[in-house]
Order: sequence, then C-alpha cells, then structure tokens
Amino acid sequence: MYNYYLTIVLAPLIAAIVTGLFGKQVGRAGAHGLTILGVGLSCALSFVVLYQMVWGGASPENISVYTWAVTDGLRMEVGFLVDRLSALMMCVVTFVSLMVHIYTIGYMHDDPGYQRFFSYISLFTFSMLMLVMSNNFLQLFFGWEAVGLVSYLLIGFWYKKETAIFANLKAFLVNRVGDFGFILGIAGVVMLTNSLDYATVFGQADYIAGETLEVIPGTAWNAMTVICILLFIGAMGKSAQAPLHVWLPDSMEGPTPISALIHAATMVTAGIFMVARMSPLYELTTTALSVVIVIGAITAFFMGLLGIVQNDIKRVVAYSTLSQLGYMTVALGASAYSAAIFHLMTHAFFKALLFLAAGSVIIAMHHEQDIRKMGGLKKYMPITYWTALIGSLALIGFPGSAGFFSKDLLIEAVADSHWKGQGAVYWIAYLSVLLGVFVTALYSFRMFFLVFHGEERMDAETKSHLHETPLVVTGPLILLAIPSAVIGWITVEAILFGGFFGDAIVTSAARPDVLQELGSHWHGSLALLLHAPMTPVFWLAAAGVGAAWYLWLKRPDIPEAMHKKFSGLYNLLDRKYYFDDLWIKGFAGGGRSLGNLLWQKGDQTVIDGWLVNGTANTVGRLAGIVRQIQTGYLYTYAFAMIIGLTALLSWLVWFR
Amino acid sequence: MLFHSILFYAFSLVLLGAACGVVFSKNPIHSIMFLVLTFFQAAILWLMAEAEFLAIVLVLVYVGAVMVLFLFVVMMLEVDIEAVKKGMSRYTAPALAIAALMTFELINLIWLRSSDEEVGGNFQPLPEGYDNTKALGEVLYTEHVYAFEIAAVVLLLAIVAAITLTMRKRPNLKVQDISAQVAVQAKDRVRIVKMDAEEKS
Amino acid sequence: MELSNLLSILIWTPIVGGFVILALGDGGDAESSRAGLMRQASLAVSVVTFLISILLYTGFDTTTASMQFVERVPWIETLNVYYYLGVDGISAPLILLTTFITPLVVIAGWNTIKIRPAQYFAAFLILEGLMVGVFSALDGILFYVFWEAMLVPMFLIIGVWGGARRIYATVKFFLYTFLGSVLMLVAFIYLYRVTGTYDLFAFMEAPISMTAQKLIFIGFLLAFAVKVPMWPVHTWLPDAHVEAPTGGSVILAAIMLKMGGYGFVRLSLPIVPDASEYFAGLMIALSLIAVVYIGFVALMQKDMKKLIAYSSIAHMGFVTLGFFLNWHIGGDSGAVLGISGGMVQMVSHGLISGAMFLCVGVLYDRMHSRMIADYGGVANTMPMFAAFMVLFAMANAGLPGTSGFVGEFMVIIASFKANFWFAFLAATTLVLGAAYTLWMIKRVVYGDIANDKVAALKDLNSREFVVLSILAISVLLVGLWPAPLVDMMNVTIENLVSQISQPKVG
Amino acid sequence: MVEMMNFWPVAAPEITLLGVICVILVADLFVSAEKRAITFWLTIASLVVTMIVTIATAPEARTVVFSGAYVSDPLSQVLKVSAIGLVAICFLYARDYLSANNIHRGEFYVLGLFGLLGMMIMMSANSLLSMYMGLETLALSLYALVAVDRDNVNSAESAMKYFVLGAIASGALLYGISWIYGTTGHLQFDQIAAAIAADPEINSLPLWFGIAFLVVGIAFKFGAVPFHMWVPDVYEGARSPVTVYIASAPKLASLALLLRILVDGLGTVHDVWADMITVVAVLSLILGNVAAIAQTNIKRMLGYSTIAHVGFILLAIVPGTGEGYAAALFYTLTYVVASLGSLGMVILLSRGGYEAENVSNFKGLNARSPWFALMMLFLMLSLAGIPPFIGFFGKLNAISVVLEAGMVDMAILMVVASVVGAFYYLRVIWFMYFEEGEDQAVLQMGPDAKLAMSANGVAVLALGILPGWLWALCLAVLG
Amino acid sequence: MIGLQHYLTLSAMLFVLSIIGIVINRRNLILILMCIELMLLAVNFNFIAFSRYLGDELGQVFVFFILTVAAAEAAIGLAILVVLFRNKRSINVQELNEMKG
Repeated sequence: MYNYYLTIVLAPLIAAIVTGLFGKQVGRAGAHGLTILGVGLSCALSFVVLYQMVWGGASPENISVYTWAVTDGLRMEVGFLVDRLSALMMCVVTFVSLMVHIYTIGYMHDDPGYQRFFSYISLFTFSMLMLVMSNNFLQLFFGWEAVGLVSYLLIGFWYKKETAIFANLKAFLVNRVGDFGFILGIAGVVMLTNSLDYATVFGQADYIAGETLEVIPGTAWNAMTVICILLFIGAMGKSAQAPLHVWLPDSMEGPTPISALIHAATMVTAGIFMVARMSPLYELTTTALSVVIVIGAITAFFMGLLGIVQNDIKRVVAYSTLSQLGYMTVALGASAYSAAIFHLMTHAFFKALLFLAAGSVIIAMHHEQDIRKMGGLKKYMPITYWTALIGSLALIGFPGSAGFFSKDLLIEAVADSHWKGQGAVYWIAYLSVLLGVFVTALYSFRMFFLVFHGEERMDAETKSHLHETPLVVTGPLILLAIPSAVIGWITVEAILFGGFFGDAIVTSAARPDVLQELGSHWHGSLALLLHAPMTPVFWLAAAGVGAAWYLWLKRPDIPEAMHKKFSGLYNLLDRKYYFDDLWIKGFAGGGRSLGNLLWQKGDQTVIDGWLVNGTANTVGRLAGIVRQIQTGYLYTYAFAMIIGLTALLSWLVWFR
Repeated sequence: MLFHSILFYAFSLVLLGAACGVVFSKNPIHSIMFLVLTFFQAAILWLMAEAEFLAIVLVLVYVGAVMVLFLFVVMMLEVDIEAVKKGMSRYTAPALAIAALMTFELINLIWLRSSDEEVGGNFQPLPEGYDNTKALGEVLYTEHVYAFEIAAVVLLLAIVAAITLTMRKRPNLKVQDISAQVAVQAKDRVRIVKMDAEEKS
Repeated sequence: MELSNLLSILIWTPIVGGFVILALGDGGDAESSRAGLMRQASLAVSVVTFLISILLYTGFDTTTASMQFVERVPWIETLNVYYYLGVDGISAPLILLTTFITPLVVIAGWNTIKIRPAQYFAAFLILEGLMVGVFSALDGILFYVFWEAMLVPMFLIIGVWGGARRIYATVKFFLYTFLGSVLMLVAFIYLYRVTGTYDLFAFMEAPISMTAQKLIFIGFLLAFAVKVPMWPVHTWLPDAHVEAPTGGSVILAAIMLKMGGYGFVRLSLPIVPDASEYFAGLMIALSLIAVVYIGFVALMQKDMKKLIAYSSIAHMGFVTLGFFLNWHIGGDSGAVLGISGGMVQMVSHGLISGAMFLCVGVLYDRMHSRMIADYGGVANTMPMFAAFMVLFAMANAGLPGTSGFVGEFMVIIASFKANFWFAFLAATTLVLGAAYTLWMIKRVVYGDIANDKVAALKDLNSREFVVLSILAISVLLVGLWPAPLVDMMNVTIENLVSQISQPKVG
Repeated sequence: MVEMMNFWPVAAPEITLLGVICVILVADLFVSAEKRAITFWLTIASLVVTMIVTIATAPEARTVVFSGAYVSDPLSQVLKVSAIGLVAICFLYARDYLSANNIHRGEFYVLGLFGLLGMMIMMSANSLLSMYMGLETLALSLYALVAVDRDNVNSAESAMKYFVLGAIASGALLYGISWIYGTTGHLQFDQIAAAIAADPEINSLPLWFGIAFLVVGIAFKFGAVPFHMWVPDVYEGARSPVTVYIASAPKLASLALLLRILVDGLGTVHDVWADMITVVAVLSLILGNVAAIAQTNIKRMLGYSTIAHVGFILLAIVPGTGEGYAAALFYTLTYVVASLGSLGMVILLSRGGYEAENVSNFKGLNARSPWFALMMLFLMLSLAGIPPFIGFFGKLNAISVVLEAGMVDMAILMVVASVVGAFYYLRVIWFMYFEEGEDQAVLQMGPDAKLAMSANGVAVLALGILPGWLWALCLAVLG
Repeated sequence: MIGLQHYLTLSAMLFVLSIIGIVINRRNLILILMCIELMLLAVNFNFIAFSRYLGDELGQVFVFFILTVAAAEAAIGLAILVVLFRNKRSINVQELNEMKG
C-alpha cells in the first residue's frame, strides 16, 4: 500500500509542478489533461484504499517516508497515517477536486492564467492530501500552511483586482493568527511528550493529562486544556470560526471553482478534521470542548443570519458554509466526532454542488453575481436549476437528502450530548443549532427563489445571451448532485453507528458516548426518514422555506419595509457585526499605528536621534568647544600650559 | 652677617622690581633696559653666592651680547611703538591668580621643612684657595667635554639657522660673482648669431 | 587533494585572487574587455572556492564534536598567537554558506556595476576570504583580525557603490560595529592575561570569576549584539542595507549578520557560561523585543530594502533567542533544539534574505527605485520574477517547506519548553512576518500595473534567473529536508550544551 | 686621558654624523641651486653611512662613556637606527616638493641633520645635562626648520609659537632639573636612581615638584594635553616636508627623553609620575580625538591625531613595567611609520604652488591613482588601529599592558577613543574613494619618492602581518 | 643669614613673574623673548643655589651650558622674529592667530 499512498500524494504534485513550471510547453489541453490525470489517479487510488480499509480488511497503517530532521531526541519525520478517517477524507478531497478540475475547464475557459490555475488546484490537492494523510504534527502543519498558501494564491488569482489581492492578504493573515495558536499548541505537545508523532503523543495522552502549565505565573492550568485550546485556535482560523471567520466571505473574490473546492468542501474543513484527529487529546479536557462548542454554536447561528442580507450569490453560499462549519464544530464539541465528519462529507458534496451551480449561473450571467439582478433563470438553465435545488434541499436538511441525515443526527447528537442539564453551554449550543435550521432554510431559499424564480431583473443584453452552460460545467453538477442526494442514505449507518472510524476517533470512557446513545435509538434510515416530520428540525426548515417564499416571491415589499424599519439591525448584519472593522481598523490599523510609533519615535527619535546621532553630535559639539579653546593666541597656549603645570603642583601639594 | 642680608634683600628687591619693569613697561626699549638692570642685579647676587665666574659670564654674554642683539633688533625692525602699547591680555586676572597660587606653592615648598637653625648659613664655606673659575675650568674640559662639544654644535647650529632665516639675496642687488668671473670661457664672452639676410618682401 | 590545509586554501584563494584582480584593475572602464575579463576571473575564483569548499562538506565528520581540518602554526610567538584554524559543526555550515553565496553575488553584480567593477569584485573576494577566516579562526587575535578586517571591504562596498546617503550609512555601519568589537578585543586581552594565550580553547577551559565573566560577557555582547543586530543596537542595519549595492546587502544580510550569532555560540556561551546564564534573561528579552518590536516597525517601511533589513533583525532575534534558552529550560532536553534552531535559522536566513535582496536588486536595476509606492502590478510584466519573489516572501514568512520555517519551528518549540510567553511572543512572527512581507508583495507584485515604468519592465534575464533559481532550490531543499544540515551540527551542539552546563567560576 | 679616549667607537654615530654635517655644510656652498640634488644625494649617502656606522659600532652590552654622560645600549641603537631611517625617507619625500616650491636649499638638509644629531644625543643621553643639550639641539633645529620658508606667514607664525612655547617648556624642564639636582645632588640617571634608593627622605615633595616640572617638559615634547597647543599650529604652519619631519623621528626622541628620565632616572618613584602621566594621557586621548574630528586641514587633523596617539603611548608607560615600556616603544615605532607615510602623502599630492593640505584635496584620489589611494587607505587604517595593519598591534600591546596593570577603565577609554578616532581617518578614506575630486592631475613626484611611499604603505601591512619580530625586539630592548 | 631658601625663593618669584609676563603680555613679541631670558635666569639662580648648597660644581657647570644655549636660543628666536616681522610687518602678539581651531 505504501506505493499507493505515495502515488496518491505525488501524482497531483508532479502534475502541479509540470504544469506550473512548463505551462507554456504543455499548453492548455496539456495542463488540464495532466492535472486531471494526476488527480484522477489519486481519486481512483483513494477509493481503492478506502475500499481496502472498509471491505478489504486492511488495518490502519502508520508509515514513515523519510526523516526530516532529528535533533535533541526529537524526531521530525514525514509519514502517512492511513486509517478510515484519513481514507474517507482522501476520497472526499480527491473526488471533489476531480469534479472541480473538470468543471474548471469550462469555467476558466477564456482565462489567460489557465495553466497556472490548474497547477494551483493540483498543488492544493497535494497539500490537502499531505494534511489528511499525515502521521505527525509537523507534516500536519506543513499541509495546513500549504493549503493556506494555495488558498492565498488562488484568492488572489486575478491579481489585478484590488479586492482580490486585498482578500488574499486578509485570508492569509487571519489564517496566520490561527496558526499562531496552532504552532503554540504543537510546541505544547512537544513540551509534554517530546514527540511529534501522533501515535506516540496519543499513546502518552493519559499519562500527561494531569500535567499543568503556568501561563499566568502562579496559576497552574491544565496543560492539556491549554494545548487543546491553542490547537483549536488554529482550527478556528482554517475553518473560519468566529471571530476568525472574516476572511472566508472575502475569499469569494477568487474564481468560483476554488470557492467550491477550497473554501467550501475541503480546506475549510481541515480544522474539523484536525480536531477529530486529535480526539484522544480533546477528550481529556472538557473545558476545551466547552470552548469548541460555544465557538461553533456562535458561528453556526450568527453567521447564518448574515446570509439573509447578502446579495452576492457566492457570499450567500459562503455564509452558509460558515454556518455549516459551525455545525460541525458544535458536533466536535459535543464529542460527536463521527457526526461532524459525516456532516463534513455530505457538506463537501452539496456545498461544492451549490458553489458550482452558483458558478454556472455566474457564467451564464456573464460574471454578474448580484442576485437582485437575476430571477427566473429556471427556464433558461434547467440542469443548473435542478442540481441547485438538490443542493439547497440537502443544505436545509430536506428529509432523505444527504444533508438531512447528517444534520438531523448532528442536532440529535447535540441534544443528547452529555452537556444535557449542564447549563448555559448546552443550551447555547442546542438552541443555536435548532434556530440555525430555520435561518439556513430562509437564506438558502431566498437565494434560490431570487435567482431561479420570480421576475427577470437582468438587463436585456444579458438576457439575450442566457443559455445553459456546457457539459464540462453541468457534468460535475450532475455528478455532485448524485451524492448530495443519496450519500447520506447509503452511508449514515455505517459511518455513524458501525464504529466506522475504529481507533482513529476516541471518545472518553469517562462520559457516556453520545453517538452510542444515539445509536441506541437507531432503527435504520427509513425510520429516521419517517420520524422526520415529528422533529422540530423538519418544521423549522419548512418554516424557513415558507417564509422565504412568502417574503421574496409573494410579498417582496415586506423585506423592503423591514429593511427600512429595522435599519439598525440591518446595518449590524450588513456590516457583519462590525467584525471586519475590528480586524481591519482595529488590529491591522492598530498594528500599523504601533509600527509607525515604534519606528518614528522608538527607532528614529530615541535610538538613532538621541543615542546614536546624539552621541555623534555631542562629540561634534565637543570638538567645536575644543576648537574654541585653540584660539590661535600665544598667550592662550602659554596659559594652558601654566594651568596644567599649576594643576600638577596643586595636586602634589594637596592631594598626595 | 646682617649686612649681607640687607644687601641680599636690597639687590633682590631691585632685581624683582626691574623684572616687573621688564614685564610691565610699555616701551620695549625700556623693557630691555630693565632687563639689563635685572641681569646686573643677578650678577651681583651670584657674586654674593661666590659664583664669580658665572657672574662675569652673565654680564659679558648677556649684557654684552644678547641684550645688544635685542636692542639691535628692536631698533632695526622700526616697530611702531604706539601701536603695541595696548593693555594687558584678558587673562590678566586669572593669570595673576594662578601666579599667586604657584608662588604660594613654591614658597611653601621651599620653606616647608626648614627649621629655624637650618635657615641661612647652609652654604658651606668654600675651602681655602678655592678658585671658582679654575674649578669650573677643570671639569668643563674633562668631565663635561661631551656637553661642551654639544654646546659648540648648538652654537654652530644657531649660526646656520640664523643665516638661513635672515640672510636673503635681494634680486636687484648687484654683487660680483667671483667664481663665475674666474670660470668664464671664451665662448661665453662672445656670442655669434647667424642671421638671414634681410629681404624686402 | 590534501585536506590538511583546506581552510587556508579557502581563506587565501579568494583573498589572493582579489588582490590580483585589484592589481590588474579594469582601467576605469566598465565596458572594456579588461573589465569583462576581471568579471570572469572573479567568478572563476569564487566558483573555485565554492567547489573547494565542497570538500569541506564531503570530508566533514559529523560524528565528532572536536575540531576538524585543524591547522596550527605559530604566528606571533612573543604574544603566543597562533595561526590556528579549524571547523566544527557550528562553523562548517556557515563557511559553506559563505562560499555558496559569494559566487551568486558576483553573478548578481555582473552588469549592474558600472564604476570600477574590478575593485568591486575584488572587494567581495577579499571579503569572502576574511569571512571564512572569521568562521574558522580558533585563536582570539586571528579571529579579531579577520573580524575587523572584514569591515574595510564592506565599508568601501557600501561607500563606493552605494546609494544616495551611502556615506552616512557606511560610516554609521563602520563606527557602530567598530565600537562593538573593540570591547571584545579588551575581553580577549583580559583572557590572554588570565591564560597566557589567545587560544580559544584555553579561554574555554580557564576558570574565571563571576565578576570577570560578567564583564567579558558584556564586552562580547556589544560586539555580537551590534553585528546580529539585536535591539536596541540595530539601527545601523537598515541604513547600511538601504544604501548598499545589491551585492553588499546580500553579503551583509546573508553572512555578516551571522558573525554575531556565531560569536555568541563560539565565544560567549562556552567561555563565560555562568555570565551567559546570568544574562540569559536579558538576552531572551532583547531577542523577543527584536521579534515583536521590529516586526511592527518593519510593517511600516516604505522602502523595500529597509523592510527586508528590519525583517532580518526580527529573524535574527530567533537566533539569539534559541541560543540563550538553555538556562530557562528545566527539563533534560530542549537546549540543543534551541541552539540547533538558531543555527538553522542563521543558514536559512542567509539564503532567504540574500534572495530577497537580490529580488529587490532586480527591480532596482530596472527602475532605480526601492520605494514600494513606485511599484504595483509587477506580476503583470514580470511573471517569472513575481513567482520567485512570492516564493522568497513565503520563505521569509516562515512557510513550512521552505528553509525559513525550520529554524523558527525549532526555536518556538524549544522556547515553549522554557516558558509559555517566550513561545507566545516568538510565535507572533507568524502573523507579523507574514503581514509585513506579504503586504509588501501585495503592493509591489500584485495589483494592476501602477505606472508606465512598471509597464515597461522586462522579465528576468537568464543571469538573474540562474541566481534566483539556485537560491530557490536551496531554500526549498533546506525546507523539505533539513536533516543533512541538522546532522552536521548535532554532535557539536550537544557537546556545547554539556560544556556550558558546567559552571566554571574560578 | 685613557678614560677620555674610550668614546670611540661607542659614540661613533654622533661623531660621524657631525662630521658629515660639516662636510655637507661646506659642500653646499659650492653647489648651485640647479644642482641642489647633489646636496640631497650627499645627505642620503651620509645618512646611509651614519646608519651603517651605528649598526657596525653597536657595542655588545650597555656601555657608558664621557664620564657617564653618554650611554650606548640596545634602546639607543634601536631608536637611532629608526630615526636615521625615518629622516632619510622624510628627505626622499621632501626633495621634489622643496624644489617645486623654491625652498630647495642645502640648509634644509643641514638643519634636518642637526635635528637628527640632537635626537641621537637625546637617545644616548645618560645625564640630565646631555639630555638637555640634545634636546636643545633638536629643538633649535626644529624652530629653524619650521620657519625655513621665509616668505610664508604661517610658517613664521607657527615657528614663533613653537619657539616661545618650546622655550617655556624647556624653562620648566630646567627648573625641574634644578630641583632634581638639588634634592639628589646628581645629574646622571643611574646616580639619581641610586641616590633616591639610598635615602628615602629624598622621595618627598621637593623631588615631586621637580618631577612635575620635568613631566611638563616631557609632555610638551610629546604634545600631550594641556601642553599640546603648539602641535596643530606647527603641523599646519610648517611646510609639508617639515611637518613630515616633525611628525616622525622626533617622537622617538621624545620617547627617549621620557624613558631615560622617568624610567632610568626616576623609575624608583614610578608612582609619583605615573599619576601625572595618566592624567595627561587621558586628556590627550580625549581631546586629540575629539578635536581632530572638526578639522578640515589634514595636517592639522593629523596633528590632533598625534595628540591622541600620544595618549596611547603615555598610557602604556603608566604601569611602569618593562612590557609597558616595550609597548610604548612598539607603539611609537609603528605610529611614526604610519604618520610619516600619511603626511608624506600630502607632499605627494602637492605640486608647485599647490598645497594638498585640505582633507578635501584627497577627494577622488582613487580615480587618479588607485595605488596611492590604496597606500593611503593602509596608512589611515593603521592609524585607526584596524587589523591587520600594524597600528592595531600597537594598540593591542598598549591595551594589554594597561589591562595587566588592572586599569580596566583606562583600557575601555582607549578603545572607545580609538572608535572616535576612527571617524576622521575614515573621512579621508571616504573622500578618496567615495567622492569625486575636482583635481584630476597626475601625481608629480620622483620615482624614488614614489617607491618610498609605496614601501611605506606596504610596510604598515607587512608589519601588521608579521609583527612578532618587532615586538620581540622591543621586549628585548626594554622588557 | 642668607642661604639656599632665600635664593630659591627669589628664583621662584622670578620664574613665576616671567611666566606671567608671557601670559599677560599681548603687545610685543620681543617682550616675550625677554621673559624667556628672565625665566632662564630664574633657573640659573636655582642651579647656583643648589650648587653652593651641595658644595659641588655640577650646578654651576649646568648654568654655564644654559647660558650658552640661551644665547643660541635668543639668536634663533630673534631670527624668527625678524622673519615674522618681514612677513607681517608687525610683532603684535594679538595679530599672531592665522592658525587656530
């Protein structure tokens, strides 16, 4: 299997390097041919690996590829840990990536940076695979940063656009804030275990659970809690949890395919994956889990609300992504790691689908992204319409869709979580995910209705060119629509209740296992489906859809009126709770002011001005004084000699 | 010995007064005259200390030669006496203070460890038949011959230096160059210049 | 080849070559064929030196901490001064870095130096020899001679071929560093008076009282802190960098700054370990100030070279941080990690900052401006250059997979072992480093074409491409597989740590 | 009379020199102005002869003749040989300049040789009397040399200042000698030392006063603060060849003056004069360096720099150890070589009627003559004490002996002062290399002078690379 | 009884007076030369006094040489003075400051 793993990782890398360095030579066809071949190979082999894992009886493998460096007894290696968790992630990543590659052929058809784009997304696939397949923290961090790099490059792909290069810088820096915590977390892990290897670290987890750390002198904190929170800060950056979410909506400045691939399906879920991977550590600290769940809940609900006021088609999807990531995080916090991963998977498919559908609309609309200028597209683009409908239904958790299973069970898990009766944290989490369902349905169908139904608000010019997009675009839509519709039904039982992840995910023995509890009520997919109308989730979603229909199709004047009436609230939402201002004006601006202060006052005035040049000037002034003494007059000179002589004599008389 | 003391104090006072005259008089000629007086007083005091040879040398060399040289220079240079009759330097007050301090220190030093019986009378009486000139002459050419030779060199040097600095050949001065006259040859006396015949153009 | 005098060959080949080129001269005409010949000769000398230095790598024994390639002959017998050379795992990588960077600098100055090219190249060659000398000298006076002599070619390089304020900058550079190093000389002489020799190993073995150790440490500190440079004696660096010609900036950043770090590990730590322990807190504080304070300062720079210069200071903060963690790490491991991290950071910073300055040089040669505001959208006209620039920027920001990450990672891990807040402050470089580097990239490389001058830019020529490629490959190589580098130093550093852990107060 | 005759060949150098001076003095009378080169080469030849005689007649051990007035020992040999060499090189530099400026007269060489004779007398002096006589021989020659250009106002002015201040200094010195004589009853150094050792009563205030006056005289000769004020004016006012002369060999004579009087004669009361010398040295170090910074005239600047270097020399004396005296000797020897060269460069750059006296005249020298710019670079770096030039080792040894004596504060002051001093040397370098000069003329100087200058420049590097023998020599002489 | 101390005191006063004469005089260079002669005279007093006190001739021999040298010195000093006067047409001390700083 070793060769399989290497091939899976290296095929996209080689394709990326060749397309990147020799873009001119391989040409456009060569570029997409090569990268699709590479990613396709990875995808195929990933499925083989998954098959082997699940049905072939292959056991998890922990392989070292090469030793990166050894010093001070700390081995730093590059290697693979392939178990069901990573195998599943590999399949999701490579499959979505493959779809996006194909889709890109159509989407980027006229772009001059065609080869570069393929090189980037192939490189991304490599990086993501390195991340999920890693068997140690070092490589995890490598993949973590590498996906960030590619994300940076891709958001700024159209580097002439000022907004794009602003967004990519912002994305990178906000991610770096997360990484700041992440690397400290890793350092903490090394401090406790002197190892970077997952197996070693997890093996020691129980022994080091009681270690303490004095962050504030005099107060001993549980080291594991500190480390887990630090690691989670990394996840917050990458998975765009509040308040480090600000980069994700802006990242929509990049081409749509990467919004689908990176900023919806794969990269942003790296944080979820990481926490799941670290479950042996997180399970040791309920404090950290509380933090996780609260952050996730806040993100899930409040970011969803923002989707309601957005008018940019991609931004609406982006906020829905934020909200869904919040869901997953809540699941992590509830120790329902499998549920989180399950939702991650289904979300990858339907969110990629939604983005690609949005991209399809954008192509048809000639790169118009404002939903207020759309409407009635249903008749022009049927395939896009139907696939988008499937995606939206999956998103709101329409019974039977992939999203239904994952989200419903996720909410169940939260409801059943051991937090029950434990006060505010539980209720915050539970109410957020419940109300989030309504919000999700509301903004999803608001967008859906505004785009595909209602009056046609686009200008005549655009209208005259409206038609369905070509097969390279619609093909991936269809291919993604299928799993969006059915994957939940097929896999829910296996993944959630079959002990699917084996040892990859650990839950604390000290507390009741949420999923086990959930599993005790499990009577099969059909039963769940039938049970759906009896849950608040269903009715909340339905209410959301209904409200969307009423407000934006039936009575569009009401939102207008509300907009005016509640302008304060609207502004709060429109300005995204002023988080952007906090970051840009507050931290970035503050940093710049501080930098200026330190530079102008500290370096230039105090150190250079007073100390360095001040000394030089003092010496210069002294020189001037000395020159004054050297008057040129003979009597001065003689007088100086006599003063010197008298001084010597006086010293002899009185001081010796 | 009271008389001796009185003489000493009297000549000393005149000496110091003359020295002050050198320093403070406004006319350089007067200064030189005061200096001559100073030297004479000094010679007398040296005689009183039984250093006869040096006393004579002082008068001969200084009064006879050096002071004349000074006078000569002052007169030769035709210095505008009025122009240089200005006040004292701006260092006068501090200089006097320093001078007072230095004098105090020196006198303090000189009289510091002198007990009463030691004061005065500490010049040993010279042996009978002592001849200051002879005694000096004896050591000057034997023991101190090296210094003596150097003194000769110094005087030679002074001659060379003085000539170098002050003797100058004036460009318009008409002097005979005897060596050139002697060394002249026939061909230098007559110069035959060939010229083309003049043509009318 | 006889390896016993390899170090001498490495020192004297470039120096003699440099003087020969200096003597032959270029006739004052940069376009003449004679000048061309001098260029080729310089390149040949530097490349040959590099090739010889490969023998140093191949012949290096990574299993021993003792000095290798030792040469020891009496030089000034009355002062007990020896011509004493040798390398261990600490100096060998830095020598290789020196010999590696110099040919690149020669190539980089190929056509851009219009005045007196022969003198320019000769200065670099002589400088190279002197720098190798510093890294291999094991005798105090020999060390000091190389150390100071190095200032002279650099002084001339900045002064003759520098920018508008070059004289202020170069005099500041000279006096600043000179002031630092003279006190080191006093410390050396004091040690000579204690031991009767200038042998560095004798210094290390001699018991010294705590008061004396503290004074010696301060003497060393000023010399090395100025060179590194540490806050607050760093202000010569931005000026020197800004005004220096590209090659000068590269050498300055890539190698001369390393002298300071090298001095700390070679001299301060083993000779006065107890004073080092005493001052470790101060050193760590200054290092962290450098990381954070300078990070903010770098953010606001309007001049690319100045920005990179400030970023150098911040990065060198990691070096000193790593070196002085030893006494704050309670456990049984971590000190080696910190020092290794510092060493790797030095090598890596040599490559990255060199590359960054070369990139700025490429732009400067075309536009004659270093101001960020004059640029914008360079990627449109110089895509190849933009790719390199972004790569090196990422390396500068410490992205894993590039060499910039390795040292920072090791040091952060080691500093977490010492104290959470050390690591916390050190890790701010992840944000600040990315912020100032990428903000510059955004303003220079990305965006729409800013003005006509940018529109007229030509992409890299093959000469520039080769230089940047070589550096890019090395940056990636060290980033992806630092083991050879780390292995080279491991034994030596372990030995050093055990050595400095024993008090030697006498 | 047996005792009288044993001075030959011990005093042969001085006697030979005096002989050739007389020969040249006479010969020059018969040499026309156009053929003045004959005098020049005769002078060089006589210096060579004197040098040979000095080396050839060097006695194996310390020998005292002339009733104890004259001593010949390794110290005097080293100093004399060096002084003769320095004077010869100085003359080589001077010739073209003198003829270009119409002051090429035989007297210049004669006075120079008289000065050398004075120096040699000082170097071999074993009593205060012969020391004083030598000192006056040197001083009178120097006064006359400074004024040698009779048509130059500055020369005359500086000569006058030099003369008056020098007379005050020698007056002070004499007054001091009189007190030494009065307290010990002797003028010979060994007898003075013996007298002080024999009677501890002598070591009291009267003797100390004498020493203080002697220190004033010595400090004046060195040009140490606050007795330094003649230095910049004389350096500036004298014509450049004279400046070169004053800045080189007489420093060795000053050192002899110091070592003979304070060490040979008063070594037993070292602690009395050490403190005085320390104060003077510290002031010199500070003031010399600081004042030099503000100068635009390079001769004046080098004058102030001399003051600073004197600080180093004096501080090396202070510990009162043999090694310290050796360090002072080493420093002086190495300093005068660099000083000779750097002032020689001023001559080299000057032409008839054009004085390259300002630092700015060095602008663009690298473009005019890369080789001599390099030589000047070497010389400046040597003066600044940058290794591997010899000036560094001078400083190294000086600091070393000071540290050995436990004077850490002095050592730090020395190095900090040298940093300040580095600034003005650097300024010369930057003018040569970094700035464009208005003057593009080719250097006018004879090949012999150019050769000497090259040798001088290379010497500071060569000595710096191999300083061991010189240090060994100094230690052997004084250690 | 007049003895060593008296002569030394006279000498000291003369010495200080001559030095002061040099410092406070801003009129005439010749005067300065004369003050120098005075100073040497003071020194000579010292030597003679000590010579008599100690009872050996050494001091008087020294005085002899001082007198010789002083004469030579006076000659050179006056020669320089003449040169200076020829160049400046003045021997005013206050005009003697072409070089300073």
